[in-house]
Amino acid sequence: MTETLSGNFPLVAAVVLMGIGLYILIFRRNLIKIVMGITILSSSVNLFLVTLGYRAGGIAPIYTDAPEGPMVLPVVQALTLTNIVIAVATSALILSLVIRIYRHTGSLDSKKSRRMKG
Amino acid sequence: MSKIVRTVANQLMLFVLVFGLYVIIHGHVTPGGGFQGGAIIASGVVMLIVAFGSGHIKKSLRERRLSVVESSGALLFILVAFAGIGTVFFFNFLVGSRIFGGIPPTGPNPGDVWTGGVIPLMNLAVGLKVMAGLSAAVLALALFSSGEEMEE
Amino acid sequence: MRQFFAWLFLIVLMVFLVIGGFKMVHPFGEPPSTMDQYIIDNSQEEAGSNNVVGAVVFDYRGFDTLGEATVLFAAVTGVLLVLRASEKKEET
Amino acid sequence: MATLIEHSSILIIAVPLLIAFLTPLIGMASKKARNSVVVVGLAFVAFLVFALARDVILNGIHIYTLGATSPSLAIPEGTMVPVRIILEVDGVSVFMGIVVAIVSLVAVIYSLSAMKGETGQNRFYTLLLLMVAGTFGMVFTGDLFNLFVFLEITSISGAALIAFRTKFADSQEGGFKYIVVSAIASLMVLFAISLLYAQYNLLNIGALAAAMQYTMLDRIALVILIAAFAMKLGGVPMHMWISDTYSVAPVSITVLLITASQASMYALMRICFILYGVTLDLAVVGWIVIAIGILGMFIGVTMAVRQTDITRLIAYNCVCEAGFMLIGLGVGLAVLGDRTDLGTFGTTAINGAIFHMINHALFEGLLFLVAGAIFYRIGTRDLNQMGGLGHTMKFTAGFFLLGALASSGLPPFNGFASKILIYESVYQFNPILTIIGILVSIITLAVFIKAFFSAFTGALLPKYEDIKEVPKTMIAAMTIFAVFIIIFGLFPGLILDWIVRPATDALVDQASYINAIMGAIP
Amino acid sequence: MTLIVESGYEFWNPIIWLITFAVVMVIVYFFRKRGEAKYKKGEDQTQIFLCGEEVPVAEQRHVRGGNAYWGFFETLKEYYDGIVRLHTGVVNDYVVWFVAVTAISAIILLIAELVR
Repeated sequence: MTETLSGNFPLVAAVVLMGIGLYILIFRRNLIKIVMGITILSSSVNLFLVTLGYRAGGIAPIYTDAPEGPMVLPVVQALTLTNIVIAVATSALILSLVIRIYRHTGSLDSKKSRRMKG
Repeated sequence: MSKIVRTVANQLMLFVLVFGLYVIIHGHVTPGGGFQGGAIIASGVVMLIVAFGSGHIKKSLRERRLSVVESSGALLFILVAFAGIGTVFFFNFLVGSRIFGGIPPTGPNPGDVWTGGVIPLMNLAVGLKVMAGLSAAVLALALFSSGEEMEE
Repeated sequence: MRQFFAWLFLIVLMVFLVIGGFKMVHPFGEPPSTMDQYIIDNSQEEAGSNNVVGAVVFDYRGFDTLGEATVLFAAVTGVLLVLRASEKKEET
Repeated sequence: MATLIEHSSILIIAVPLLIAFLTPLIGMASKKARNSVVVVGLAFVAFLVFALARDVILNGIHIYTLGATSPSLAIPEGTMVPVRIILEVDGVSVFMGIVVAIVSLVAVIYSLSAMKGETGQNRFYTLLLLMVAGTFGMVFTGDLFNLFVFLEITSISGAALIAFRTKFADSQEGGFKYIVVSAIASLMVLFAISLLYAQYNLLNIGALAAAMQYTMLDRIALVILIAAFAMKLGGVPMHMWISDTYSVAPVSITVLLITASQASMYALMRICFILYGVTLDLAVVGWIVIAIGILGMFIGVTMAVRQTDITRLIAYNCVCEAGFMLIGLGVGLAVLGDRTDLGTFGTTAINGAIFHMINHALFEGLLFLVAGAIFYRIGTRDLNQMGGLGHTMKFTAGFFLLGALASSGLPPFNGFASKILIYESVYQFNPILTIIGILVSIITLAVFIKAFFSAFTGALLPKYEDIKEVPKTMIAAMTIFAVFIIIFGLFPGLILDWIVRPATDALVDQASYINAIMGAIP
Repeated sequence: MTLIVESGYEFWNPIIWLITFAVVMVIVYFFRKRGEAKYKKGEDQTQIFLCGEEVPVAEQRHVRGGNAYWGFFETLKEYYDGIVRLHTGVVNDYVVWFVAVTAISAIILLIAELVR
C-alpha cells in the first residue's frame, strides 16, 4: 500500500488541486473567481508535470559547478515553463475581457452577464 | 505614493534592470533565461507603475513604443530560427563558430558565457519580448482601469 | 438538481483519476528516462549549453518556445486590442 | 523548388508568424502596404500548401525534424526514440491544410473591405495571421505538446478577435466564454499528455503509438482527450459556446473559428485512429463518438429552427453538421478492427466524414459571409427586422440560396455528395442512424427556407429601399466559396480521388505513420 | 478519373442528374408555353387581390422570421421547453457539461473493461 501510495502521490495531489479548480469553475459565479479557478487548474497540471521529472536524490540539470548525483529530467521543466507563460497570457486576456464586461453590464456575476441564451 | 516610495523605487529600478540583464545574459550557463529575466524587468516596471501611477508612467512609456520593442524581439527570435534554415529550421548553426561558439567540456565545469550558439541570442530576443509585452499588458490594464485615455 | 449532478460528476471524475493513479506503473522518484537521459548526456556537445533546461527550451524543443512566445505576443496584442480606445463609429 | 518543398512544411507555419510579427511595424507606416503584405503572404502560403499536398500524395509521408542536422533525421544516433520536435505531414494533414489555406485567404479578402473604418486594424490582422498559423501548426505537427501549444495560440487569438467589437457587450461575453472553454479544454489536454509522458517518457505521436500498451492511465488520457477535443469542436452537450461565439464575432473571424473547430476534430481523429489505433476497444469508443454525433445533429438542428438571430441560426447548423462528421468518424472507428467491414463500408464512412469537413467549411463559410454582408448593410442580425432584401442585394441572396441548398444536402451541390456517402455507409452499420440523418437534413432545409424567406423575399420594406449591394471585394470573397461549392458538387469523384481517399488511407494506416518516425531503427 | 461516387446500394453522378434535370425543365417549359398568354404587366391583374379588402402596407404584409413555423413549435412545446431550459448562457454550466461528459465516458470505458 505504501508503495502504491508513494507511486501515485503526485497524481493524487494534482487531482485534488484540479478538483478545487473545477469546483470553483462550477460553483462560483464571480468572473474573477473563474479566472482564479483556471489558474488553479493550470497550477495543478504544472505540479503534476514537474513532479514527473523527479529522481530520488536528483540535482538540478545544470552542469555549472554541478555536485555529484543524478540529474532530474529537464524536458518536463521546459514544459512547465511553457505552461506557466501560457497561463499568465491566458489570465491577462481573460482579465481584460472581464474589465470590459464589467464596464458594459456593471456586474461580475456570470448569471447576470448572459446576453445570449436559448 | 509618498516621496520616500518614489525615491526608493527610482533607486531600486537600476538594480532590478541589472539583475534582469544578468539573468538574461547568463541564461545558458546558470538557472534562468529570457523569460525569467524579462519577467524580472517587467516586475520592475510594475513597481514603477505602482509607485508613480499609470498616468505618470504613460508620459515616458507608451504602448506604441512597447509594442514596437515587442515585435522586434519576436522578429529577432524568429529570424535567428530562420537563419538555420540552410540546414534545418531552428538549427543551432553557431556552435563551433566565432560567436558564442565555445563548447564546454563534458561533465561539471565552471561554465563559460561564450558558449551556447544561438541560445544567448534567443535568450536576448525573448527577454526583450517578454519585458515589453508584460509591461505593455500591465500598463494597458492599469490605464484602462484607472480611466485614463489610451492611445490607439 | 444542478448542484447534485455537478457534485456527483465531479466526485466521479476525481475518483476515476485517483483510481488510475493507483495503477501508475512508475513509482515516484524513478521515472522512465530514455529521451531525457539522451538530452542530459548530449546537451553539452550538441547545444554547447551547460544549462540543460535552457538547451531543451531553445534548442531541442525550440519550436515550442517559439509558440510560447507567440502565445504571449497574441495575449498582449489581444489585451491592447480589447482595451483600445474605440471612439470612432464602427461599421460592418 | 525541391528545397522549397523540403522546407515547405515549416515555412507554412513560420511565414504567417513572421508576417504577424511584422504587421504592427508595417501598419504604422502605411495601411495599404500592410494589407498587400498580408494578402500576398497568405497567397504564398496557400501555394506552398498545394505544392506540399501534391508532394505528399505522390511520395508519401513528409518528415521535418526541427533543429536536427538533416530534416529526415528523426532519431539521432545513440538513442532509440525521437528527441526533437518532428513535423509529420500525411494525407489528413495536407487535407486540413488545404481547407485552412482556402478559408484563410477568403477571410482576409473579405476583411479588406468589411473591416474598413474600424479601429485597431493592425492588431486585427496580426491576430488573424496568428490564428491561421496556429491552425496550420495544429494540423501539421507530430508532437503532442506542440499540438497543445498551437491549440493555445488558436484559442487566445480567437478569443481576442471574437471580442473585436468592443462597443457591444455580447461580443465581450462571447470572447470570455470562448477563452474560458478553450483554457479548460487545453489544460485537460495537457493533463492527458502528461499522463502519457509519465508512462512512456515520449511526446512524439508516432513513437507513443508504437509504445502504446492501453493501460489504465492510457484509458484516462483517452477519455480526457476525447472529452476536451469534443468540447473544442462543439459536440453536444458541450456545444453551447459555439452559438454564443460564432454569432458575435466578425464573420471573417467566424469562418476561421470553423476551421479551428475542424482542426480540433482533426486532433480527435489523430488521437483515436493513429495514437491509440486498434489497441483501444473500438466499439465502445466508436459508439461514444456516434452518440455525441447523434445528439449534435438532432439538438443542433432543432435549436436552429427556433432562432431569430441569423448568425445564431447558422451557428446551430454548424453544430448539426459537426454531428454528421462525428457519425461518419464513429462508424469508421467502430469497424476499424476487422478489415472486411472496414473495406465494405468503414472507409466509405470515413470518406464521407472527411469530405464533409471541407464541404462544411465551404458552405457554412459562405452562409456566414452572407450574414456578415447583411449585417454590414442593415446593421442588424435579427430576422424579425429583415425583409425584402432580395430586391436590392441580388448577389447576396443568390449566394445565401446556394449555401443553404448545399448545407441541407440537395443535389447537385457538394453537401449531397458527402452526405450520401455517410448515409449509405452508415445504413450498413446501423439503419437507425441513416434515418435520423435524413430527417435532420429535411429539418435543415426547413431552417434555411425560414431564414431565406424572412430575410430576402417578401415586399421591399421602405426602410431598406436605399440599401445597396455590398462592395466588390466581399462579393469576390463569397464568389470564391461559391465556385468551390459548385465544383465540388459537380465533380465529387475527382475531389475524392485527389485529396479525400489519400486522407482516409493515411488515417486507417497506423503502421506507415509509425514507420515514418521509427523506421530508422534496425 | 470517375465522376461516380459508388457506395453500397446506388451511385451518384451529377452529370446524369443535370441531364435529367435539363430534360425535365424542357418538358415543363413545353407545357408552360401552352398556357394562357393574356398575362400583361402593369394592370390590375398583377395587383394583390385580398377578397376586396384594401391591401396592407409592406410591413404588415411580410411574415417575419419569428412567426414562421408557429404550429411546429406549438406541437413540440414540451420538447422545446426542456431543451431551451438546458441552454442557459452561464459559463459555469458549460464546465458542468464538460465534467459530466468526461465522467460518463469514463464510467462507460470502465464498464467495458470490467465486462471483458
